Amino acid sequence: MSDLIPIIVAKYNYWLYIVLMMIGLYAMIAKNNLIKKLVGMNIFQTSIILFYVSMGCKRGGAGIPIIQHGPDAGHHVIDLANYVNPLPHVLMLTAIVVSVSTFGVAVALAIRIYQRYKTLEEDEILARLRSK
Amino acid sequence: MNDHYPALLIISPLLLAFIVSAMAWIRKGLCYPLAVVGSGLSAWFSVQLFATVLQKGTVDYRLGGWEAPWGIGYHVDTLNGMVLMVVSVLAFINLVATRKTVAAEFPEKEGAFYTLYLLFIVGLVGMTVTGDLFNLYVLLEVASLTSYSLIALGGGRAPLASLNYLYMGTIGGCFYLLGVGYLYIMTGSLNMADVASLLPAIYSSSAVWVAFTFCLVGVGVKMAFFPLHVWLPNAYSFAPSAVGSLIAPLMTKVMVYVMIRLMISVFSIDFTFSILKIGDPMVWLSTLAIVMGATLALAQKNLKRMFCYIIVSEIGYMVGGAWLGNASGMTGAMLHILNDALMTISLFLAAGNIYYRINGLEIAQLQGLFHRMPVTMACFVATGLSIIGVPPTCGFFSKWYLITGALEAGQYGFVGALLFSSLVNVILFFRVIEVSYYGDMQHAHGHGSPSEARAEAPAIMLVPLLILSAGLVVIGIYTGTIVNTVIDPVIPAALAR
Amino acid sequence: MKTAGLIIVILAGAILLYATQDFPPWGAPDSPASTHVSPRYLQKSMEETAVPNVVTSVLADYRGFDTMFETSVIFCAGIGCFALLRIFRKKPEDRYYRHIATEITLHIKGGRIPEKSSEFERIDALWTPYDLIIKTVCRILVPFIQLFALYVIAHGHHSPGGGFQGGVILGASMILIAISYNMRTAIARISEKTDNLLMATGVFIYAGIGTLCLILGANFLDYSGLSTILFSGPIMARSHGIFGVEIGVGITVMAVMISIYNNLASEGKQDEGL
Amino acid sequence: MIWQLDLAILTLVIVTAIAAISVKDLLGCAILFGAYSFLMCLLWAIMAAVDVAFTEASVGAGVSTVFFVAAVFRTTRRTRD
Repeated sequence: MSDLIPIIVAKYNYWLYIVLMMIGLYAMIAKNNLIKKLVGMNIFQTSIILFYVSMGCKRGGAGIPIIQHGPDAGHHVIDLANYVNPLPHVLMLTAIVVSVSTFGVAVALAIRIYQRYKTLEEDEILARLRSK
Repeated sequence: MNDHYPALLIISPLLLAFIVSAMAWIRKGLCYPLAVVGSGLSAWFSVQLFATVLQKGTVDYRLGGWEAPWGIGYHVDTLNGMVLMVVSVLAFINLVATRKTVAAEFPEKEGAFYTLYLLFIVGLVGMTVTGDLFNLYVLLEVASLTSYSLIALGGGRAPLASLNYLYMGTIGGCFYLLGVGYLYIMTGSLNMADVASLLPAIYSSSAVWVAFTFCLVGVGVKMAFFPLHVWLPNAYSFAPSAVGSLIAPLMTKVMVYVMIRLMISVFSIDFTFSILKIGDPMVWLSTLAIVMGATLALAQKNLKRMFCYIIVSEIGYMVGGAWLGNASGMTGAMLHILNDALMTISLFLAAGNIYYRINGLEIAQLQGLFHRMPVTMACFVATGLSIIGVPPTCGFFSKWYLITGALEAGQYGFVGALLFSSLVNVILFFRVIEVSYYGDMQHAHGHGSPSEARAEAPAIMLVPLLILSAGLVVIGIYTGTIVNTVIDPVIPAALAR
Repeated sequence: MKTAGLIIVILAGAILLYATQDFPPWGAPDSPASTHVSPRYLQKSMEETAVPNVVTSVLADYRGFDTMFETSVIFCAGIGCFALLRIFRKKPEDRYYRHIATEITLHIKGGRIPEKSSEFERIDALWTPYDLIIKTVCRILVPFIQLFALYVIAHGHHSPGGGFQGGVILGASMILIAISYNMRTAIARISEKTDNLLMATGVFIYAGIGTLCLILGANFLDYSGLSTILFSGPIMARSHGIFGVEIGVGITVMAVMISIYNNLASEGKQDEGL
Repeated sequence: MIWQLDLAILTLVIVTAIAAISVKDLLGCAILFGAYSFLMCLLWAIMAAVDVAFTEASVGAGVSTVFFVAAVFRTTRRTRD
């Protein structure tokens, strides 16, 4: 048991991101309401962002990636262990922007669909299409 | 100036997109000319870039002046160059050809339409030219987001089709992003060349094949590969006709290009074929894609929907060819990107012309069309012959390479599927030709109404179609040159053994 | 659908879970992700760009090209929502007015009272009586929110934040006005035309700075090329270039947030909102 | 970074995610989604990703929720699942 804990601590973040991803993907595939699918899509996207951010972080007192500099404008040796990896953060800023853009367009589409069919349930829309 | 072609190619439509969107509020009349300028500049630079690549070999460009693994680099070889040229030139031709339908369909939102149009070009061109895995994702989203909006402009069922496309497309994009994340965590790099040089040490790791699988599934969703194609027919057939003829030929082809780029430049040929051993299943899936696409196309009563299922089966050609694992198959797949883009855009432009005149695309409505629109129908027949694969049109040659490759690889099922799909295409096109040529013979008496008279589409819509149809034959004739100068240099040595 | 979905999801999850066994442990400082490319950013950011916030320097300089398309993506979303929802039809519709002195509400079918009338004010169809507290608090808060947003944009070099976050906060302050008062008040501050022009201007500033570098002889987005017109060394030129770009991002993001909200909340009529 | 705190918040995130997709009212879903985003933002702040956390706080918990509520206002709260 005692040797299991290091393994769990070493990986649990990755496992839980997968759980989150599965929740999101399941909602996208199985939910019937178009807005619920949209929520699933957002959970899916944030889970990926969580994954990227997790791989950037460092144990052992690493701080935020802003270089501390004194009056000498920072011409000293920078200890990498003090700062987390900034690259995944940069990538994920972009991914968040993409996800909010997709969200905006999807909501606009949902409103257009509601204007036409007066419902957001997928099966009701399909039934209405078939009856025509 | 010469050194900056790869950047200019992207920023000319990008800057003009912003100007067009501002002009929509200042002087509406300028939107279309500016869009033509943007698209035309992009096409011109891509031709120049391709010429440079052919003369001097691959071109590298460092954006922001940072060297490759740290900054974002562009890497253009002959395959890139060809796809770039196809994308930007076809987008330009389509922009010119669909002027009248756009003006008729969205009189108030022309500015927004052309902004989205230009940004879509930016996305596709950027995806093709980039050498960075994450940059590819961002541009993929630019192209996808614009295509969702463009498709949903169609009215009627289009928003629903577009929302379904959005869900599928986002799943695809996210899967690709996950794959890139798995690559990044294992290698620490995002640059394609850099990742390729770091990967051989960890080929045995499970994370690498999972990364590849997820990238492949993601790209597969976006290119509508067989089990993941469900969004395509609705999205493309309910889209406005100017949008259908833009997105249908280009989006899927660029995604096929991305798949080939991942296969040969990021994960090497050794990994994809020798270590992973998924060549056979992929070819079987492609076989299924071709057969199912062709069969479903037979069941369609609407011309555009029929074309959509033809696209599904053509995607099967290209994916199957790329996964045959020999040089002929890969050559066929690359050549078919060029040919299929041309064939699809001619089909959709012809459909757009027909729709412009008779306001419907049900096959039953096409009666007597040969007499009313002879030029459009002649182009339609030429394209049909190319899709069937009749020499000397270009469709014959790519199919020839594909069949040779399949025979070399011993994939007789794939050969059978190719022949079956050619046969089905014969039936499909002759059914349309029969209705439109002979369909009105029995009703001809007493039908001298004005609607039976010649009513050809306007010249501005007809000339691009004629150019494209001529292009089908010209490319067919010059296939040998194209293969020698463009495709052979990029076929990896590991395939040619 | 539910079972099929469950099977797909479990399959995908299992594959991903299986692959985690080869991952370096979570947070390991010696993982490839932390040792291959990123150390250069941490070590050289100050020297090469004079920006202490490494995220900002990577975002706007080393990988500035990504960020340009990130801004384009949000611009696409703004234009997309506009194209999908905006309705220009000017047919007369029912309107509600309130006589200020007597608080009598008028429902006028297919007509209108002059907008500038001092006796009447227009109200939403789903109108609830004014909530003085909310309106006053929001009106007092908005300038502070905007000041903070400008600080976030301007101070992105030294602290978390930057053009994107600041732009969102600026946009949110306008959305707050639209929610606490009504949409017409917010549109009177920033009209639709201004908003759309700002949307294009912001990204144009970004791409324009990049093109300016190209015209001055450097590569696209290589801000060190700006040193000839900024009269500063190439490193400070990079820092200033990043700042210019952040301003562009801020403008676009603000305008897009306002535009998307207005179009969504009024279903494209730009008239009555939440 | 304190991994126990991280684990606790991560569990809460998963709980809110499940709640958000299973609640039978879209307005409630919008608010739960805002809570989810905010917890996510905390999680990233713990992992020292301050810029990402800042963005998520302003975008995910802020503007996205507003868009969501606007959409619910213009469509319907009703949902069957």
